[in-house]
Amino acid sequence: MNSMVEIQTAAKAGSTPNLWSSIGILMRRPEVGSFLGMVAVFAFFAIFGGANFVTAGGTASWLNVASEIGIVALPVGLLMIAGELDISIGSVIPAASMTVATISGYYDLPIMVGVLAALGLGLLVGFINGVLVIRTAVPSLIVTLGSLFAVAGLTLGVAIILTGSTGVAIRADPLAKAILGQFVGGMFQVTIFWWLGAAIIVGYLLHFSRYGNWILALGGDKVSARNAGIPTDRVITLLFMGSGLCAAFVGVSQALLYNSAQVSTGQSFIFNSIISVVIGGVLLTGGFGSVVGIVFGTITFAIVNQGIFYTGFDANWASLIIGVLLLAAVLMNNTFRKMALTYTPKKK
Amino acid sequence: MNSMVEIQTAAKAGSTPNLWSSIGILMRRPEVGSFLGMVAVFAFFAIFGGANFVTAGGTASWLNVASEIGIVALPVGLLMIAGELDISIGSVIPAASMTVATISGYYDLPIMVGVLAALGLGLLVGFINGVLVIRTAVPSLIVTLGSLFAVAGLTLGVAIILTGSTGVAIRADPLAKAILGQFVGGMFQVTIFWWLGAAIIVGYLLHFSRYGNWILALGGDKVSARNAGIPTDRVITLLFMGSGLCAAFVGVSQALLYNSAQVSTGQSFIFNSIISVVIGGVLLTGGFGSVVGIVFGTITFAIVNQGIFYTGFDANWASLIIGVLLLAAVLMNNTFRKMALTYTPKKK
Amino acid sequence: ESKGAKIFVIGGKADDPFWSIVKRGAEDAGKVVEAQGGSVTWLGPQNYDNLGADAADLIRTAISQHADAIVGPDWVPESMDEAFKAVVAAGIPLIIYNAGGLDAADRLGAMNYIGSDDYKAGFAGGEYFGNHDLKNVVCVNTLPGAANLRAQCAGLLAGIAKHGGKGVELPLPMSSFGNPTAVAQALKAHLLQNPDVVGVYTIGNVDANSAANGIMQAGLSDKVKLGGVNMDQTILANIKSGSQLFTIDQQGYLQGYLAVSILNGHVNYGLTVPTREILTGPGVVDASNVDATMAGVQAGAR
Amino acid sequence: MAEPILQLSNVNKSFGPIDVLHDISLAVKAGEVLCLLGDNGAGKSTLIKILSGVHQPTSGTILMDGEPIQFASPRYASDLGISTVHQFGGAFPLMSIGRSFFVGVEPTRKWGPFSIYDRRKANEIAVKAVQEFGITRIDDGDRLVGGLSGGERQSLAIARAVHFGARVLILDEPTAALGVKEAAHVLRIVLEARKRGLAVIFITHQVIHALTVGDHFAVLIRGALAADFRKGEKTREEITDLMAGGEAMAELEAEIESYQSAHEGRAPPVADLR
Amino acid sequence: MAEPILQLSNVNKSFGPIDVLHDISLAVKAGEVLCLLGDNGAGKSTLIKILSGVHQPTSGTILMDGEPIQFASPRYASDLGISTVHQFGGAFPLMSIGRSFFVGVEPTRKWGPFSIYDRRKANEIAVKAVQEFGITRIDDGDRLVGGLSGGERQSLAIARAVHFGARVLILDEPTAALGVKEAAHVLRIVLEARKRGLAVIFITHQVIHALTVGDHFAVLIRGALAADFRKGEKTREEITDLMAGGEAMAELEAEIESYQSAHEGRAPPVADLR
Ligand SMILES: Nc1ncnc2c1ncn2[C@@H]1O[C@H](COP(=O)(O)OP(=O)(O)OP(=O)(O)O)[C@@H](O)[C@H]1O
Ligand SMILES: Nc1ncnc2c1ncn2[C@@H]1O[C@H](COP(=O)(O)OP(=O)(O)OP(=O)(O)O)[C@@H](O)[C@H]1O
Ligand SMILES: [Mg+2]
Ligand SMILES: [Mg+2]
Repeated sequence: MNSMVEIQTAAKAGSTPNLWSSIGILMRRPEVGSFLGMVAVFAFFAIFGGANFVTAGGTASWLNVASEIGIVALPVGLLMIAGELDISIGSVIPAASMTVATISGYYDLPIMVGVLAALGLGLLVGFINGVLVIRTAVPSLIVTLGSLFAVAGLTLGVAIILTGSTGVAIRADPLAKAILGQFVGGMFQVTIFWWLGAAIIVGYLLHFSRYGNWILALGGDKVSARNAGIPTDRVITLLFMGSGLCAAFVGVSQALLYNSAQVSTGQSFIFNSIISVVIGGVLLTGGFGSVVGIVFGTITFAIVNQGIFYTGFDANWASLIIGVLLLAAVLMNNTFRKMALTYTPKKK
Repeated sequence: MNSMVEIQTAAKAGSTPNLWSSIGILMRRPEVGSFLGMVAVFAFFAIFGGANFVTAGGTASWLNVASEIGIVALPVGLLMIAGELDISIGSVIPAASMTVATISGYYDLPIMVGVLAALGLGLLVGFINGVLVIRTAVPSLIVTLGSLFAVAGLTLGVAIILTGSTGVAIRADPLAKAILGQFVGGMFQVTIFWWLGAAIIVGYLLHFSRYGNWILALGGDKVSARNAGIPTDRVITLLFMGSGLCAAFVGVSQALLYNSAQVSTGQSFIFNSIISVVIGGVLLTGGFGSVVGIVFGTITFAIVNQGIFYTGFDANWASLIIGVLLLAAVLMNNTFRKMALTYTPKKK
Repeated sequence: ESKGAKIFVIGGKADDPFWSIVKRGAEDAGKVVEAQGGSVTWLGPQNYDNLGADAADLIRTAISQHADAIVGPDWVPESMDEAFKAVVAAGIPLIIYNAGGLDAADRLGAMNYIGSDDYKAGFAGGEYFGNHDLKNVVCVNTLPGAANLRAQCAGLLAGIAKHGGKGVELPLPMSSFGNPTAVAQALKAHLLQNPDVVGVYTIGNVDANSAANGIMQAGLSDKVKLGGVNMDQTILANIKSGSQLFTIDQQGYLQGYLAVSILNGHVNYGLTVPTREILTGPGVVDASNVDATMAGVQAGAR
Repeated sequence: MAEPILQLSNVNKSFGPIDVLHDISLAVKAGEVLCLLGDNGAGKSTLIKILSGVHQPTSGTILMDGEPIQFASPRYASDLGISTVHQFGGAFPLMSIGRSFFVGVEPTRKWGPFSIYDRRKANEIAVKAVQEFGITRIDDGDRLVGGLSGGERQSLAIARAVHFGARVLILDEPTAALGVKEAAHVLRIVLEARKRGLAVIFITHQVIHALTVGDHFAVLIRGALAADFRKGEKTREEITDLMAGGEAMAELEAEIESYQSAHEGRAPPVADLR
Repeated sequence: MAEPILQLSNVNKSFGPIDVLHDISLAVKAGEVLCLLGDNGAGKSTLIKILSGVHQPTSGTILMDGEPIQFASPRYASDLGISTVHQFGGAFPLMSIGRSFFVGVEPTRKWGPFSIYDRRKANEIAVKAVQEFGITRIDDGDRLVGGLSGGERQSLAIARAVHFGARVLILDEPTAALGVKEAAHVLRIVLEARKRGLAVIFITHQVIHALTVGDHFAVLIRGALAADFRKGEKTREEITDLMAGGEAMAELEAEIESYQSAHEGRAPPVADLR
């Protein structure tokens, strides 16, 4: 609520037509705040993390983690902008891993079959979520909680029946591995490029296509959006399918990356993706946000999480430092925006 | 959003002044829906769980779990009604456990000292959360995420320094144990009574004292609430302190109940308490909810979670059944309300 | 007419790789139980966030269902002992397995103890590193608050110390749990920051895979050796291909199978096993015996 | 222009047990302004929501150009050239002026194989449309709607409807939040739309505004059509009484007057109150 | 009653770099209705937010009963007897009528050692207060505000302010969403409050409403006090021009008239537009 007021003020201030306004236009972009937060935590670890943190290997550390969270955070962010939440991703990821590993690892079918089945599963779960949210008017948090449990249960039950175990190995052929589960230069996951691609596509959708407008309107006021002629049901269903698809993709790529799938990975993604999105400046209540912000938010979170291991700090204090840094990054973000907006070189 | 429309319709419908209206008045209470959801899952397990589920022992299984979630869900629900979230409870619970165990177990100081220190810790964390939320205008999800990590980190770090381990044993004297950590009749935790007490107090606060009005107004529209003369900052801070206190209380009672404290207990409370509150009909976006609803929501969640152990179902499918039941309970809730409202014996 | 034994088995999460094997063992033994008109019910928590308390609740749940016999691990004695004592007080035969040791069984009045011991498992790992001249190790702990995992790390450090080496525990923040990439990257960072480390020990299947990956990315596959506890196909494949040195096996299948079989015999026929403390581990699986183990894993029994 | 564009016959609408509209029959013709009048809660907004596809009637039929039609969704109605400014909402505080102007009907341009939301064009058109309302302060289409004053927001919504209204323009209390100048502009717009041959449905509580632009008046009282007449058929006093739900307003005015005179004796002519 | 209750002297207000109010000096006396007029965005709402403790002035002083005072919070202002109906918000859709009427000043009764929110009393008073506005449909204080029509909500807010306004009553466009009948009721209420010796600040865009109740008029144009005069000192035409931001409205009206006459030649007298 507070941040909304903030933003409105920002918009008003930015629009004063004077010299100051060009800076205003830049500063009122929510991305700037997230960007500065990101720079701040990077600087922190560049200082305390020593030489290793700024090497390629150090960069890969947080970039790899960011890429996987990021691929999920993008569609989760879109959903949040549209006023919905999706926590079922937490079980779609392992379900997709297990699907590809069971089909292409345990039953040795072509890897394509497994990948497509896994992605199809993600789309299906998303579709069901969307339809349930629309039809039942139950809050999406609860609907996707239900599917979180249901998919997790199905995955476990089916895995035990089919493979007799909760973990399945998979050895992908080199091509599939190169596309989905490779370490470039021995350290950078290919998921980084997929993330980049996803950011571009989602960025296009949100900021450059007309659908972005629909999503923003939906999150701003669902009834008015429908009155304005937006096919709200379709948009919501597609957004849930998008988050199912992306979660399934992460599951597939993890299976190929680690040559195995487990029933129980993935729960941490729920929390981490939501947090990244909110750090990136998306309103938890919907209607506002940007893809660049989400990307910066994800990177900030990943840097804070992984950078700690490059410092000499006792690992027992890691969580404390993470907490303080996260807060500092977000504060930096807000404070800077406020400061920039109320500062004016010379009162006209 | 949807549920808000629902509720408004409810109110309108209920107010038609005819015979039908007395049923309307009852039916438009959000508790009725939650109550029916609860009855539905209870019936399910009474049928599939067999005789044992309805015995005292069976009742204790879900009542014990519900009582601990419930003590936290009550203040979390108040916060949600006021438009805020608190996830720091996830680390306040173990921090309080460790505090009382370290002080009164490891250092053998009187149990009172440990309990008071633990509760004070909860109040302090809540106070800091409140002040940060007010001063920084950062969304409370992020602020309390920061304190979640920070408190978890502090707990681990301090525990290792002071006691050299992550788990500490504590033997409370019989009186303290009887008050805080006893099994009544060998199966019912005393926390059930504390929960009852907390529900009465919170119910008084929300529904019978003037402060309840302030909380509802705050969640409805923060700016208008302030304009109407409500000391919003004070209310928010106190609510965060309340959730800190209750979380600390659960931590203390767990330590006494199980004669030990662990650094890592408690994370599941975040999720479970929020879910219980939402099942209970509180709007995730604030401004609406009832204590009875929260209590029913908590019980529903606990029954679903524990009832599964009384059925002969293979544990592999437990999650699936939980997911489906949760959804069914909430759907039941919504559908019933809608049905009851659009049904009219004879069109006037 | 005896209607068979109603046996309740308290264990880990159903989707926990290790516990799913224990569960398989219990269920296989349960086939006999069922043939004799009894039943075997598995009770596991939804998550490990509140382990001691949740497990104690499960024990009470079993009692309230009038179990004929109960098997359970003594993970957090302070939290669970009271519930176990209630089992014995209710006259229900009890076996402690997996955690607690014979001490717990004696203390609680249980019939027997079946299983390994976390400290001993870690200790065996430490000794294995020591014997292979890997004298500086790290124990990756993805659930830093849990007592049993901490005991494992402590055992490891004690084991390596016995051979003149040293080690540290690396506790990861909660946001990394269940995220293999985060675990891999954290380990990589630790290895880059501490170039002297030559051994890595992990406390679970998933973590072992992640750790292998982290070592690879640090470019230290030749120097840093990986060990851990428990196994699955991937881990065995890694051992075979040399990217993992060894794994400690506590043979969970046997824990579940033996506990149920012994109790079934006891309830139906009054049989008892005079051997006190039936140890199922720690055993070491490394390149020398990996092939034999493979078959068992494929069947879901190892 | 004899044939009405829209025609309602025996339309009823209930929300659950509450009947909001009873048996409404009404015709809307091209090149004509229909003023929909009535007290608070009479059902005016509900009626126009039926015409704009937001609600479906409980019973009764709607004809468009003489053919029965079902406005299944707001989108369908707007595709048929019916453009509506609803009483509440319709503004998205966190969206830019340009984006909110074109919500649902965004202009796009090609960029290679992609069709891109044409921000510049949207902003230009939106700003131009709003400035035509005399709100010249708005010159940046990237400003957020939340930063506009109430009157500015209202003007934006009307400008949008006028821009997209091909055949029917529905305005629900468009002048409520507006200043004198802006209100006059809105009236001018309505007349302009009529001149262009659109059918306009105009809801207002201000008698003067209704008299200024209306050709055809329909009065709702408690959900029923209490009067349906054309310009000149009723006096201003009669219309005022109808708008007040059929109550005679004379005594009220007398009351106010007596306060006035008791105090200072300088009340304005009573009729002006209307 | 010579001494003003509230007096502003040289009050300025900026939001960051935007100056919204320049150097306002104004006096509000007991038993008098001050009409605050001005175009959309002129600064009217900002000015009354300063008087009700929502905003602090950037510079300048406020005197109450001749003493300098700082309205540090809305609560403080309302404790001093200043009661405000803001233009937007103020309604809590998911709260009951009784609760929302008494938000912040809930009536309580003793129940043993506890003080209990007196639901019955709150509902009773609230319903009575609203019914006095002629909204007799509302008879259940437990209904949610979200279920009321716009006019009903507005009446509720005004009834609340009147009920709690001990010395100053501030109404920001109270009649905007109201029907003819309800608007007349509001004007009556304003006069009634004046009679009881309250100072009333009344914001409206409807000239007639202003003329009906106003004793004292202040016109804001782009944040500055453009005119400050008493009843009878200016003609209606002059006031209308001032309300339109100082622009002559004559040409606009001529324009509208020409549309009218071009079409049918039956436009109402132009002056009525105002
Ligand atoms: N969705 C709904 N559910 C139930 N009742 C409704 C709904 N929408 C409107 N109503 C009721 O229908 C009646 C007519 O409402 P409507 O909004 O059409 O009035 P109106 O004539 O536009 O009034 P106003 O002049 O105050 O805007 C009101 O009593 C209102 O409470
Ligand atoms: N919090 C704020 N931050 C920045 N600018 C503001 C703020 N509040 C108001 N303004 C600006 O101040 C100017 C005056 O606004 P105000 O709401 O006082 O106008 P008004 O006279 O009440 O107009 P209306 O008749 O449309 O209600 C407007 O241009 C508005 O955009
Ligand atoms: Mg209306
Ligand atoms: Mg205003």
